Amino acid sequence: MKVLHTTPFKIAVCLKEVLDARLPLKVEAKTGAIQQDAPEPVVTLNPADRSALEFAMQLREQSPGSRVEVFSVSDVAGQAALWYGLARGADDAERIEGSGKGAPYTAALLATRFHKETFDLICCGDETLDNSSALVGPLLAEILDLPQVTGVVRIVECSKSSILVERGLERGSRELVEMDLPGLITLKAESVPWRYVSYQKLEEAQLRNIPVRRETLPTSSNGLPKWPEQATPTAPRARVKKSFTPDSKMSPADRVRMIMAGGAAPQESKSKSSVVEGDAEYVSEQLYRFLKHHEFV
Amino acid sequence: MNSLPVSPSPAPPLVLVFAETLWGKLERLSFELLADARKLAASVKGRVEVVLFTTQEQRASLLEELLAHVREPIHLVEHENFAEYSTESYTSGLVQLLQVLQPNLLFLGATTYGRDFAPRVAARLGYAYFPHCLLSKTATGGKLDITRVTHGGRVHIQTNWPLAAPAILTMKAGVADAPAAEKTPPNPQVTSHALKIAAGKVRLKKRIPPDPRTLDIRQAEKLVSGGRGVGNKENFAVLRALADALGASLAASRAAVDLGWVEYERQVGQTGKTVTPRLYLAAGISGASHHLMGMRDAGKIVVVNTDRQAPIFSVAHFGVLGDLHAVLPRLTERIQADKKKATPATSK
Amino acid sequence: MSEQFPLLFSPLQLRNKTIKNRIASTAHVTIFAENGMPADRERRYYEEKAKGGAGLLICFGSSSVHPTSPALDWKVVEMFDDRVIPHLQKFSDTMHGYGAAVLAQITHRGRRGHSNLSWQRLLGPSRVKEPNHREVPGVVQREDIDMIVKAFGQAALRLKQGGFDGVEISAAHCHLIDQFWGPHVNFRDDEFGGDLDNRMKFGFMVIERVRETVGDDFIVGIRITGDDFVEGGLNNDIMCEIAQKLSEHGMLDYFNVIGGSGETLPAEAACVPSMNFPLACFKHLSGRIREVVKEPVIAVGRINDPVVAEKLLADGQGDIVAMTRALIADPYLPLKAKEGRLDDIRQCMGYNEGCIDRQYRGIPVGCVQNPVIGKEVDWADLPPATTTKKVVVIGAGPAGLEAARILKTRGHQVVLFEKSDRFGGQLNIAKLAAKRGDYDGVARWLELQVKKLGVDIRLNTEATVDGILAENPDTVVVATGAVPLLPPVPGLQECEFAVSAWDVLLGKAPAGNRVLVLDDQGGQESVGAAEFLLDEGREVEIITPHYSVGEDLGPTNKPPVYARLYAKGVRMQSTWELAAIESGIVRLRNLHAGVEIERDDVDVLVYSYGGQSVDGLARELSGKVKELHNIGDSYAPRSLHHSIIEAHKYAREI
Amino acid sequence: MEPITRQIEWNVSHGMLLFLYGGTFLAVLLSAWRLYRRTAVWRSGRPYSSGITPARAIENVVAWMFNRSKMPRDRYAAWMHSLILWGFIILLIGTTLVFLEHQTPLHFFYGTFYLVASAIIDAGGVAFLAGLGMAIYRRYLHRQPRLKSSGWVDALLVLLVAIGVTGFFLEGFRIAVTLPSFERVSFVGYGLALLFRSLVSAGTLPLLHRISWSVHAALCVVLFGAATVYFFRHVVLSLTTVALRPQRSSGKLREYPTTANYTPSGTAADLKWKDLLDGDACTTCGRCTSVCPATAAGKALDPRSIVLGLSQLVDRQTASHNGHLPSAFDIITDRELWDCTTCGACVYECPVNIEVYDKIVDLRRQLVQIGRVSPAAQVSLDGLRQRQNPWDYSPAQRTAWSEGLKLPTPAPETQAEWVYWIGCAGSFEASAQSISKSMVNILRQANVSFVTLGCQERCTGDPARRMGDERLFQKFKKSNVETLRAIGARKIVTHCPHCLNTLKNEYLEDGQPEFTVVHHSQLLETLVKEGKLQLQTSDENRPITFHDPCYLGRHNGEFDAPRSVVAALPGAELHEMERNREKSFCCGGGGGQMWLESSGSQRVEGLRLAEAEKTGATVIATACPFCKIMLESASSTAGKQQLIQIKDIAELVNEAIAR
Repeated sequence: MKVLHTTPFKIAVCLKEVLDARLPLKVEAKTGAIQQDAPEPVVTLNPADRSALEFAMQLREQSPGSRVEVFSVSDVAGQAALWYGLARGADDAERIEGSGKGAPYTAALLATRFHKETFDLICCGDETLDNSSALVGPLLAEILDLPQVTGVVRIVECSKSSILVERGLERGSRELVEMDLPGLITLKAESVPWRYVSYQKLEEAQLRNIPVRRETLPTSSNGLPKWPEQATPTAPRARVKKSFTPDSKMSPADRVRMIMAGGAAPQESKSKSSVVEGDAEYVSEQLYRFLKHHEFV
Repeated sequence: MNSLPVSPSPAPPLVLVFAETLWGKLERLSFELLADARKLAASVKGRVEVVLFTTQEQRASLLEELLAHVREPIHLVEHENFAEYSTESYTSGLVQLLQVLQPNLLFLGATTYGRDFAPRVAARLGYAYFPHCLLSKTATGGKLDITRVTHGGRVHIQTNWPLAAPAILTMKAGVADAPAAEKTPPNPQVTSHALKIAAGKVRLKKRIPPDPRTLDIRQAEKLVSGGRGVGNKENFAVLRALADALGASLAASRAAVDLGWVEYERQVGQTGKTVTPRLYLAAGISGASHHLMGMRDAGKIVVVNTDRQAPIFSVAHFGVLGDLHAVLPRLTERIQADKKKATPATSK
Repeated sequence: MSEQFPLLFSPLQLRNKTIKNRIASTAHVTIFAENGMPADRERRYYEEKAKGGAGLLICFGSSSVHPTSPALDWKVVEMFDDRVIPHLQKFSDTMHGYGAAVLAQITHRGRRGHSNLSWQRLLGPSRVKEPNHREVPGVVQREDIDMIVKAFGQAALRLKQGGFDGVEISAAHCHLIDQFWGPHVNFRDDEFGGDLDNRMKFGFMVIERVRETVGDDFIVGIRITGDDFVEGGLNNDIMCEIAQKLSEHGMLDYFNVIGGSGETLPAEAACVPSMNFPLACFKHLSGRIREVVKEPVIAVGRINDPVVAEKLLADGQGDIVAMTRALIADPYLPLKAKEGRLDDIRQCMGYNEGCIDRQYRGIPVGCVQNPVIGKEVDWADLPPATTTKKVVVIGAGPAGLEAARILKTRGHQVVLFEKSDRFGGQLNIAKLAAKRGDYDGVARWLELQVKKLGVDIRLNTEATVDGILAENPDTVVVATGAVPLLPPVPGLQECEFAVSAWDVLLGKAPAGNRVLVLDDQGGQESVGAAEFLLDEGREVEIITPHYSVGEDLGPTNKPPVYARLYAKGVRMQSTWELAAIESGIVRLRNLHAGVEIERDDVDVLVYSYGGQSVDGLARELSGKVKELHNIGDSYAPRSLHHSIIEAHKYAREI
Repeated sequence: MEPITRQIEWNVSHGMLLFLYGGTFLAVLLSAWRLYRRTAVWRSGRPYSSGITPARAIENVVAWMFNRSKMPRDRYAAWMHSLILWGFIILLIGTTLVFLEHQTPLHFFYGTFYLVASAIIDAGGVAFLAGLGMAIYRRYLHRQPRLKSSGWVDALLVLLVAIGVTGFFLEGFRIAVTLPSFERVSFVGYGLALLFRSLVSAGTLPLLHRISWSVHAALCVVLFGAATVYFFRHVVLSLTTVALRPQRSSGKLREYPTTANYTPSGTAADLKWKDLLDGDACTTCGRCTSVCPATAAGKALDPRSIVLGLSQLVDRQTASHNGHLPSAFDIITDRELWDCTTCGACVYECPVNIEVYDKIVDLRRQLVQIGRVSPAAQVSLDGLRQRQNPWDYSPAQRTAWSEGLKLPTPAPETQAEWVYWIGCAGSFEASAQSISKSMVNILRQANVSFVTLGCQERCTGDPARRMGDERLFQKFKKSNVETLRAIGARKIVTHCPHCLNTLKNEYLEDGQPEFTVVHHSQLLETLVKEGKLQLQTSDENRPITFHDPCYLGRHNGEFDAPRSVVAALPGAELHEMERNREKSFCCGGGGGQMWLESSGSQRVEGLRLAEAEKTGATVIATACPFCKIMLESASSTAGKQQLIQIKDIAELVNEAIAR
């Protein structure tokens, strides 16, 4: 990453402590409780959030005078994420408590805080390990009327007025985009290599008292998507992928034959292929023409 | 939930499918969404309509591709700001269109773009939002039974949602089976909508296509694949050179992988990966049944083999009876010569 | 957690038991039971699977809930006798020691079978004979139903008392429960016949009784077919309906979905799909059942590879994969897959000659590739050699390769001579026949193993007595194989249009449209050659002196082969042999009547009399080396199974 | 009869004497000042308590001088150094005697004493030169590869030879003038005198004597003046490191007291003062490097350059004027630090007791504190913090291996004799799990009452400590000690030498043996000896080699127990590898290497496997899960799984139990 101007930035990072879903999980069939298959639950700072934090800290290092503040909407147990942020070197931390559950409320609660104070850049994780909704970033940007880039996999350049990032697209494609600041980015977990935080730093951070802000949201929260209150977790059950099934109306012999042929209908003839032979020069030219005709070259 | 806006139209429920494009090409996922939308609509006696955002230049080609699969009405929004993806232009466009169409349900892909702007659309309209869905079907009482994936796939969350309350679902790619292309060209109604589309504060600087050398072969557009007939590990350089010239990725049969010539990630076949590239060039592969299973659905299959009896010829669209070591380097040269010729002409 | 196979190695909750992974061995008959009891041989056979890491073992195929179930010809476990409980306890303790969940299948085979061993009357829903065994059953009476239902409950209870984790009720392969379901078999006019609900009543009674008897803390699963491939029978649509009703009934813990049925010969062959079928050929059946039931589904049918299994799970076509034959070929498949040693997995190729086709004839189960199967008591451990010897092995066919592999593993110094440029011997010819390409697999695995072990391999090297003695070996193992046998039938030697089946597969058949294939060998070679020529568009007739063409093909191999041959227009005649060939005229003789006919319409005569040992080297070496073994076809031409067992046996003793 | 004595400082002018005494005084002063500048840097270092009393220090030095405990390890070097050292000491004493005789009222330099002293001094001179000759031979002719030559080394050798030679010359010239017969005792000088008389005229002898005396004196002054420059100073300073020889087991890492909000940066102030002293005391002999497994595998690490790097740090800081504090991290790369296996071969091998790998761990501790940790180390350390095991496995899997074994867990009503500590390798790693299973079976066969801690067991913290996260180690120490106390553990057995080392050496303070910890090799030895385990016997010979785990052998001194277990195996025929016991070569897995990225051209484990193969054994017996895993990985990489088996002694015993 290149920092073009060393003017100080004010950066906010949103963090969440999550149940480590990389470990085997169980869904209690009766209660629907999501449990880790472990003697005691293993919780961790959401990996994508850790990348957001890391990026913010690196930006601060390169532009002296910058400030990084970390925020989390959570109950007391969730302040571990903020401790981690402080241990990594964040200047300040604040925990926000409020009514409502679900990603839209989290975004709304965070927004109440950012309405009061403007940050140059808000960094979020792209998606959490637990709910995996990828909602908080875009909603927060929507409420604050900020531009956003989600799914960032690399940060290229940062200046006071804009940031240049790469976002990951489908099937390995990426695109380089520039966003005006202030704005919001969400980072993928693998976008920034993390720096290790020693246990001593964590212990020292845990001695710090983290202020709590309590916010109440109006019950009819306009400008938010509806979020279902009733949802039942279940053990995963893969969706059935259709594979070819012979019609039950066909004769048994034909059904078996189709299965043996791997799905080809009994009457289907072998595909007609044109086979060329000759010297290498000739056949390679023919092959080239075939590829050219079908626009592969 | 009583206060939720109820679709005022007495018309049958409307399921919209957002046909997503990436860099001017339709995403295959859009057709998967279409399949699910059709199934759902059928179960509630509803209708399916398709939304496409495009520019004037791309309109024709995108419509052509879309019409091969779609028989339902298409809503077209054409604007120069759709030349590239932008959160704001997509959000404002879709919000306006949804206000007109008043759908019960909107299907989007859980892609980077879909996940980027769909939440903002849902927020502006007060729609319900279901991210990362696996499945939606109707449950008893006309309710939608929605399954979404959380906790990295280790948990599924099931929710019931009244069909009357509009909702946006982003669907995982690759879980539904895309319907086959229509046999007779359907001629659906195409409605153009003139809308004001905002420009965003995020500007595209560069498109970075994936590197075929590192790309997962399941995602590759073109594959050059080798088998036991390549002879040894070193000879795979011939295939690599051709792959580079073609912009293709390298793949291999089980025999070549077992012999340690190519890494396992590149193995095609039932014991490896199932691939569906547009072009599959098989060199020195005889075509054991487990291999054929893995590549038979490729768009065009080209075979280079010395053995006329090789079963792989039975699936070939174009076959070359010859020695790959003689044929492929010539082909590579031919393509490279072509490129050199083309480069001065097109570059500015 | 295996990164390559996250789904395959994820646990699954089945009622009160967590199955540690998704790999199952499903119930199959082994013919190992002694006096109806699962003894040591059976236990050791399953212990290897448990040790190898399979999560779920469903044991004892078709074990009888009642003496009226015709099962003596398969020597199944007699679950109707309390004597079985201590055996079960010992068995389940062993399996639990490796963390495997252990279930057993119980059934009543109804009218599927013979009564000529037990002299118990056969019972069926209606008086319809089963085509396979052709014996007419008596009709199940109401009191018979009560008796059998009760017996199911008692059998399940014995399993519970014996420490098992659960029971699988068989309602597949046209056993009594699915005989009741089948509209082609059940013509009753009482409450157990008629519409589907009535036809399912007996099955529900069984399930309810079993659940009632064993209580809530015991797995109760069911095995059903997904499509029985029988005219007017239980096709996929009906089975989806049945499965849905069973699921809604809510007492079962899983569905185990096969394809086919025992009812007809082709359907029976499909039950255990041989290499004539593609891999995972019935995933669509389990997938469709899985769409209509809420319980986990076991997918079955030629799933021989962890990658295939993982894909099947990812595609939602099953929650557990049955890799039964894959685990016979290599009981350590799960461990190897978990450790990423895919190369080392000895893959089941679907021969079926060593396992199911033996079992259908009442011979104990083995494996063509894995000589240890069925002999675990003696052969499960491979002790190192007491003294290290230098051994020269001649011939890299299956026998030579297996011998080299075992010898080297045991610590001997091994030199392997092969005169051709490739491994596999006759397999290189056999694999050229249609749908037999997978024969390649056995050679591929053996080749990889001997290479990994560091056997000194000399390809393109014809072994001579001097060459061998130059190595100064302690022991020589000759595995020089065989060539096609040409018997002294008058005129055959000189006949210009006669060709061996082997040469046909090698593409050396002479020109000519009208082909007569003489099948004396009785196995794959004549039918393979016939199909090869049919595929070339020639007219083919097969005659055989035996009762049928391909007499020795097993019940899972013959129907698919016949299906293809007939579809391609073959003609077949049995009980005819070649008498002589005189000036282009082929004389055939009827074996029984002795009459002869002359045929002047034969352009090509393909003969298949089996092999003739190539044992010249063995004879020359005799007395010149300290220790000499002649193994496999060069001793006497037999099957692949013979070769591998023999190679293993001698290599173990050297 | 002429008096048996001589005129002291004969033929030496007052000016010459003044030059000698003044020069020597100034030279010593210069050396002292230079040393003082360096001690100022040392003193800026972090505290280090050696716990050595002065008496103990003297004892150490004396023991070192006379005992030459490191002698057997390199006989040539031992003789060479002894000759130089003792020669030099004798010459120094002689010179001091001359000085005393001359400048003090004491007079003793006559008669028999004179004769004896003269003879001894000459012998000392010969020894001195002979030693130097050996050094020259080894350095320049034989070219011992580990010895690095430099101008400084050359200079010192030239200087010392010159001092020795000029000393004999001046003696020779002196004797040649008068040639008293009793001077025959100065056998070299007398010989030279005869030679000189035959070569030069008698008149020039006094002049030549003066010249050689002056050159000798000047050279001595130079030597004193240069005594504390690079390389020269080891002669003096290595005595201090010898005196401060650590008393603890070499497996016990030094404490690292942490201060709040401390951000180290690799400066002298961030290092322990002893490490800075060690750097200056290094003899540069390279013995550490010659035995270092990382170096052997072509990795970046070269232990000597770590030690000398610290000396370089002191150089830079003494030369620094602008207040900029140089950092060790500018001299030593992170890669080098992460390559260490903490096998302790360097420490064992060092002739002057420098704590080599402790420095590496201390520097790692600093890197950890500033977050400069390799990605693999990070995964492992995060895994330790969050999942209590360095492999980053799910903690639920800890007991998966024992499924079906019905292992006894601590219960208040039954007090088992032993706690069997499984360790993370034995719990999570497939190839080590079979060790645990074997041990369980053995303990049951031998009717030993034991419990295991099940999911209550955690990593001992050994990897955290050796990868540099000290506080994380302290956390594990605290929770594990609490667990062990809560169940009233008295005797602990473990098959993992790393767990053994940590539990035994690093958990409890000295003199507080709340529980005793033994290695399974020790328990197995006892069980076999007491006949509680009946092993099969066999007439067939089975060649077995034993690989000494570093943390069992070198670090904890247990070499015999595992060997006696191996010897009890049926048909066992023990073939020792070239490097065995204290000199054993690491498997490459310690010090966090099990989880760190591997670098270098070769693999440590591959080197060790090759060495084992040379013995012709068909089985490598080990007594450490790490060694087993590493050697197995080497054998599978080389495709030799079938040729040589790698088994823990517990597995071998379990196979051999008479059933």
